[in-house]
Amino acid sequence: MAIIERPAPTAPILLRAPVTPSQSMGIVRRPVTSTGWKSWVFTVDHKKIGIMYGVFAMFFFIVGGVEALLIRLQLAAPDGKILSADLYNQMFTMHATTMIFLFAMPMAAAFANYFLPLQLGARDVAFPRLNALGLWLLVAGGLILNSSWFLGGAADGGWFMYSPNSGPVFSPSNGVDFWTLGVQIAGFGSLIGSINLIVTILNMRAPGMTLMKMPVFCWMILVVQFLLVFSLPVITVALVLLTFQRSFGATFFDVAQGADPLLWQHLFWIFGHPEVYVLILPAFGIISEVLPTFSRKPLFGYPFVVFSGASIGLVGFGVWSHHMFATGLGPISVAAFSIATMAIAIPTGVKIFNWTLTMWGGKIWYSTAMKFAIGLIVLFTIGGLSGVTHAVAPSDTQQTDTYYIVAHFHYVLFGGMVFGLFSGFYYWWPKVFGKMLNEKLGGWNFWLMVIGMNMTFGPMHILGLQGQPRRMYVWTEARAGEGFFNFGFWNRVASLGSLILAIGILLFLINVVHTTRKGKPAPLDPWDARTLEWITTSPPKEHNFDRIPVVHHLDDFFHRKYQEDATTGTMVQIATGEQLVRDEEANADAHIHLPSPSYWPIAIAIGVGTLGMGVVYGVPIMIVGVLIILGSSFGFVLEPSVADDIDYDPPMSGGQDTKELAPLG
Amino acid sequence: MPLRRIGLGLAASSAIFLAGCARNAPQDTWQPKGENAEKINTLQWMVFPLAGIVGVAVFALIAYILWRFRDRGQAIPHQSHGNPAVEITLTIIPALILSVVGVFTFKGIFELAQTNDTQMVINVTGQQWWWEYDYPAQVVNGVEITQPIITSGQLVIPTGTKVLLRETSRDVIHSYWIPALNGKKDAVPGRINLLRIQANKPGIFAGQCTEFCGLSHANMRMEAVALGPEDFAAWIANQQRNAESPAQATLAQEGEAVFLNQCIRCHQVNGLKKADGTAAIAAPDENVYSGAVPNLTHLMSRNTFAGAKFDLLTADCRKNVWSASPDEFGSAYLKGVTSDCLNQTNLRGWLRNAPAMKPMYADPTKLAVSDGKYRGMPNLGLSESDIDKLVAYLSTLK
Amino acid sequence: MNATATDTHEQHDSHAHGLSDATAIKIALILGVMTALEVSTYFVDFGAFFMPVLLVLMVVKFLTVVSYFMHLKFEHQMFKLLFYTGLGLALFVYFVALATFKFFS
Amino acid sequence: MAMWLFLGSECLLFGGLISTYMLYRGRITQGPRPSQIFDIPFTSVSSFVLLMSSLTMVLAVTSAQRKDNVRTKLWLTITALLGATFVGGQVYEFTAFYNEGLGFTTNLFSSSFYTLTGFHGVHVTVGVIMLLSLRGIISKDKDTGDRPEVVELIGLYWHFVDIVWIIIFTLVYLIPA
Repeated sequence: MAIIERPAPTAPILLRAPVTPSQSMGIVRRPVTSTGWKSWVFTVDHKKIGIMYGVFAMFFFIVGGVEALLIRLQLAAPDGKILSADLYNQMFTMHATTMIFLFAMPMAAAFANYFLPLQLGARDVAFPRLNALGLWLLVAGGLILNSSWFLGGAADGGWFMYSPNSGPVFSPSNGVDFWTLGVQIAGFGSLIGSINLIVTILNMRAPGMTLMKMPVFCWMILVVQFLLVFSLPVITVALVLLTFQRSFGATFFDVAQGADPLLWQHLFWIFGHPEVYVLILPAFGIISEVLPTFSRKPLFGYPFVVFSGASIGLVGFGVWSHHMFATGLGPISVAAFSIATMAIAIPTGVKIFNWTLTMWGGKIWYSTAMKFAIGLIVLFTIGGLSGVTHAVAPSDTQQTDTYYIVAHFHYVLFGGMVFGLFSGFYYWWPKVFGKMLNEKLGGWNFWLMVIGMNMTFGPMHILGLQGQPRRMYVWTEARAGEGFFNFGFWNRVASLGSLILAIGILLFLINVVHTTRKGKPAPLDPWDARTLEWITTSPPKEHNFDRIPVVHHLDDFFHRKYQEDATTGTMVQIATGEQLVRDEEANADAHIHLPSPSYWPIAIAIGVGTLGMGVVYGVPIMIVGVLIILGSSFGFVLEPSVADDIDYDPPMSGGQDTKELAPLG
Repeated sequence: MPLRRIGLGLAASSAIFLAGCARNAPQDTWQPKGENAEKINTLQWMVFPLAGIVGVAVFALIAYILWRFRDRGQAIPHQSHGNPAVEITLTIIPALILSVVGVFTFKGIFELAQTNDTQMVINVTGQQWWWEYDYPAQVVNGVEITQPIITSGQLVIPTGTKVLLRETSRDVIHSYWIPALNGKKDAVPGRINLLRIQANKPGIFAGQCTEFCGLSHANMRMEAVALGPEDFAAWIANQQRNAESPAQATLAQEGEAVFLNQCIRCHQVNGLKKADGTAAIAAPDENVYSGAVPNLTHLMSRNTFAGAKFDLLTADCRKNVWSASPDEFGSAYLKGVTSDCLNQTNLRGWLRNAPAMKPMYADPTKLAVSDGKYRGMPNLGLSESDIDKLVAYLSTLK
Repeated sequence: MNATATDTHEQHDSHAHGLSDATAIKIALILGVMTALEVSTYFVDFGAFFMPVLLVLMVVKFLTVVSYFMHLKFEHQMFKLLFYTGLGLALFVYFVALATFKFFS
Repeated sequence: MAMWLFLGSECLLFGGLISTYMLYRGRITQGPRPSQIFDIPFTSVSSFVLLMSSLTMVLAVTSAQRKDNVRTKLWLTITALLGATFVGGQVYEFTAFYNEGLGFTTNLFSSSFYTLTGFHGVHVTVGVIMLLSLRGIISKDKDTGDRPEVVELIGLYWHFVDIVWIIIFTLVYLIPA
């Protein structure tokens, strides 16, 4: 505990420690370090956890990016020699897995962890220690996944890991074992994180912030967490079946025994399709904050954006089989899923229109964050429209598993998700680190990414329609065709584009280093922003808000700064953001209590990781893992919970909102 | 910036349209050569332009907004929260467009699933990493197939005939795709999936396995060959014939001995007899995990081998077949691989060390996981003279 | 469940019309009888009613435990939403998935 | 709230396992069939035991709400014992099946059966551990504070495990493949 001293226990103490009040299991005191590595490793502060998620995700973004570059290098010319078939298969499997599970989801979690409490006007999340546990489980999963590179080869079945190709005979290395365990463990982390965030959103909003006055970013995060809560158990089942098959000889995908390989596909895509929205909706949330800020206008059609987000989430559970149009489902299933897939295009279209109309009549400030947000709208629209072309199931049977699909989902995920996240980086960097990212470098960063992205993925539309299938370690002149549309030219363009894209991203990293070393301190309200995270210092104090804000409007911060002039109908500034922050500081709450750091989240994660390795390396290691988990779970539960009588959360109507009941989820 | 965007959008959409005009692109999805692919193409021509038009309209609107409402020092705008009428309109318009698309899609799906007017059936079986075709006994256009034909790599069908492919797999999931004839359909082990194709004119149509199927997925190719009625009858007649032993005291006859010593363990040649006069029967199920290897009885009637990855024809001869006009195609194809056209490099390389040419799980030291069986052709360690003999023998398998 | 403002409130409610020990025992008895009935299908031939009877009993038992023992019936709307969304989604996706395997025909 | 969310999520977990079982239960290439090995009277008794443990759990919750520590501890102990009896029964049952030739790897039915019921068994075991730990905590600590709520939370989990068994018992045991 850093800034705020632990409060003197006041009655009633909830779930007090059974042993001495300051120790758990009679041996270990809660850690209290506030500086150095311990302050990070044992922290339960949502901001530090958010930053760690971000660093972790960025690291794996680079890892996945290098994998992508190797893939593009291999495909730049026919019969590429840079990667062997085996290595190539591992590469594309791990590229997708890394980007989805170790970059996109953690990066969204980084934004959610950091900004959710700040936008809600809360002092922390509902279950701070579970939050830490989620992070460390993800780290454990990520390490297990990537340790396979050094332990006999990575998984080689594609991120979809279709059975029976992922079975013990067809993929004999331990790669797939590490993959299932890593994804499983990271999945547990996400599940815990999502339960935590849902409770945070539903219970810990500032006084006056009804759900319909909540920022759209929070709404999108809420939808995402629901998708995770209800889709992760499905992939858990699939992974358990596969693990049991590979490690304990179960027969789930053994066709000779009568197993049906499509079972895996259903389970995988029942998870996998909601997962797609898990990836994109946080970016939608980010630009739904950025666009109004830089257009100086509220989001157009707030309720429509919210409900379209929610309906995307719900319908997202009913379209999974459009990944399986070619598997022989029968015409009735295909038709039903085809129509459902078209239906989901409607709410997505609503979002695009609303963002566009948010800018209509605005006063647009082309900051780097805004450029990325506009980039998202345009690029995502291209991806969305190419999506409609394969909602037409017969047309999809020509396109599926070709580069056309690769183009489609990279426009959606790179042009959509990544651009949204970069928009978030530039928008919130001053908030998190107190320094402005360089806008000039940002411009270069943006344009190189736009050019690189379109050069890389644009030609893939052509390649796909010309019939170049995915997941092939070589392509051949014999099938390349001639003239303007032959594979050779467009593959070279794509590979060249990927280099430009990489340089663009490198510029971002340079910008980060440059800013950290020489960046100028950020003003308190650099963008004339609209939401509550800006009503505190940058970076925020450990307790976030000196005084818990009381909310009256959607975009409350903006409305504290501006009022409508009754006669002219224009907005007139009545205060600056700086003044408002100073005002809050002057009226700080007394006695702010925050949860203390804890050893147990990371200890449990280490136990789970050990258990996972034990599945591959034998029962004794599993037992060690289980013992660590049991021991640290007891530590977790019995820990003197400074957090229980906290007031780090603004109760909606008074009362003790956020004590942890950790072992129960 | 906005202009660039529009440019890009236009370029992308026009590129997509122009893709239909590509030359000699064997796997182009916009050049249908048969009824099923034409139906799909009609749908593509509806939805792609539609998507293009919507895209251009949206980008034009965005470009206009970005220019019109840039910060020119105007006052902070009125804090308008939206306009439900506009919202509802903008929801209904896409919904209407999509429901029109939906109706045609619905119709298309059921039309393409139709199988009750089938005129010919072929069983198509995928395994790592090649396709086997099995023609059951049946009468096709008056030509009778008296005993099942088993071939691989190149699927031969009669033109103008509705052919039903019954697909399955012997190991992992594969996907059968000849873009010019129809969309793809997965070959799933334990299931039989139906795919109907039909070719209008004689010709050769390229395809590729499109479901990731392991190590050599990229090397699992196939072709469909459509022949006119007479040529097809000739092909059938040839395929039903047993292989004949080469003449005495030729290199080919020595090659037959090598074949009986080595290759027969897996590869069947119909009509081949052992030295004692009994029929030589291959036992691929004992040596190969999928339990099947290509039947070589008429190897030289096909012009590719090893999962259609390698040409049996030299480049010039291959070109003659692929670029033959529909009228001449039948005779060009039925010539098979003549001695002057044989691609010696490929065939010899393969016999010398197959795994070096195509990645396979054929390492004898790593067979523990697959019950001691190979998943692909191993390096047989043949001497160069054995290879000479085998090439001579294989050349006789017309 | 953590004590939210809403559910502390709800708890007072559930104290009010919550479950007394006697009611709980009665419900348990009913559940026991239903189980006995279920088991009896193993010994007695119910003919065509076999499946429907078992399925109906199963659903009734399930809902009884959820509504009374877990007193979801007396809980806040939000809790019902959370749980029944999960249950509903599970039913939907798995029924559809099994239907594509022609499980029901 | 978190518990209800967790249980909602668990619905999809068990839904997946049950669906897998339903799909695969008839696919038997070797080994005994379910009708040959299921001992319905035995399983009925253990189902009844688990059902009654739900009742004792309710009684523990109401005792806790009355801040009656002695009764709470008593009912928690009984619930845990009933749960342990159920798990013991399951272990016995698995052993018996195994001896009759139904190994985990025998066929699709056995793999999915053991996975489904085994997952449920692990849930019950975790529940038993939580109940006993809770009982231990209550013994050592006098302050009652919000204890009713903890008891209630574990109770929710316990009842959920029970309702999953209600479904498994009907679909797996009573309705023949």
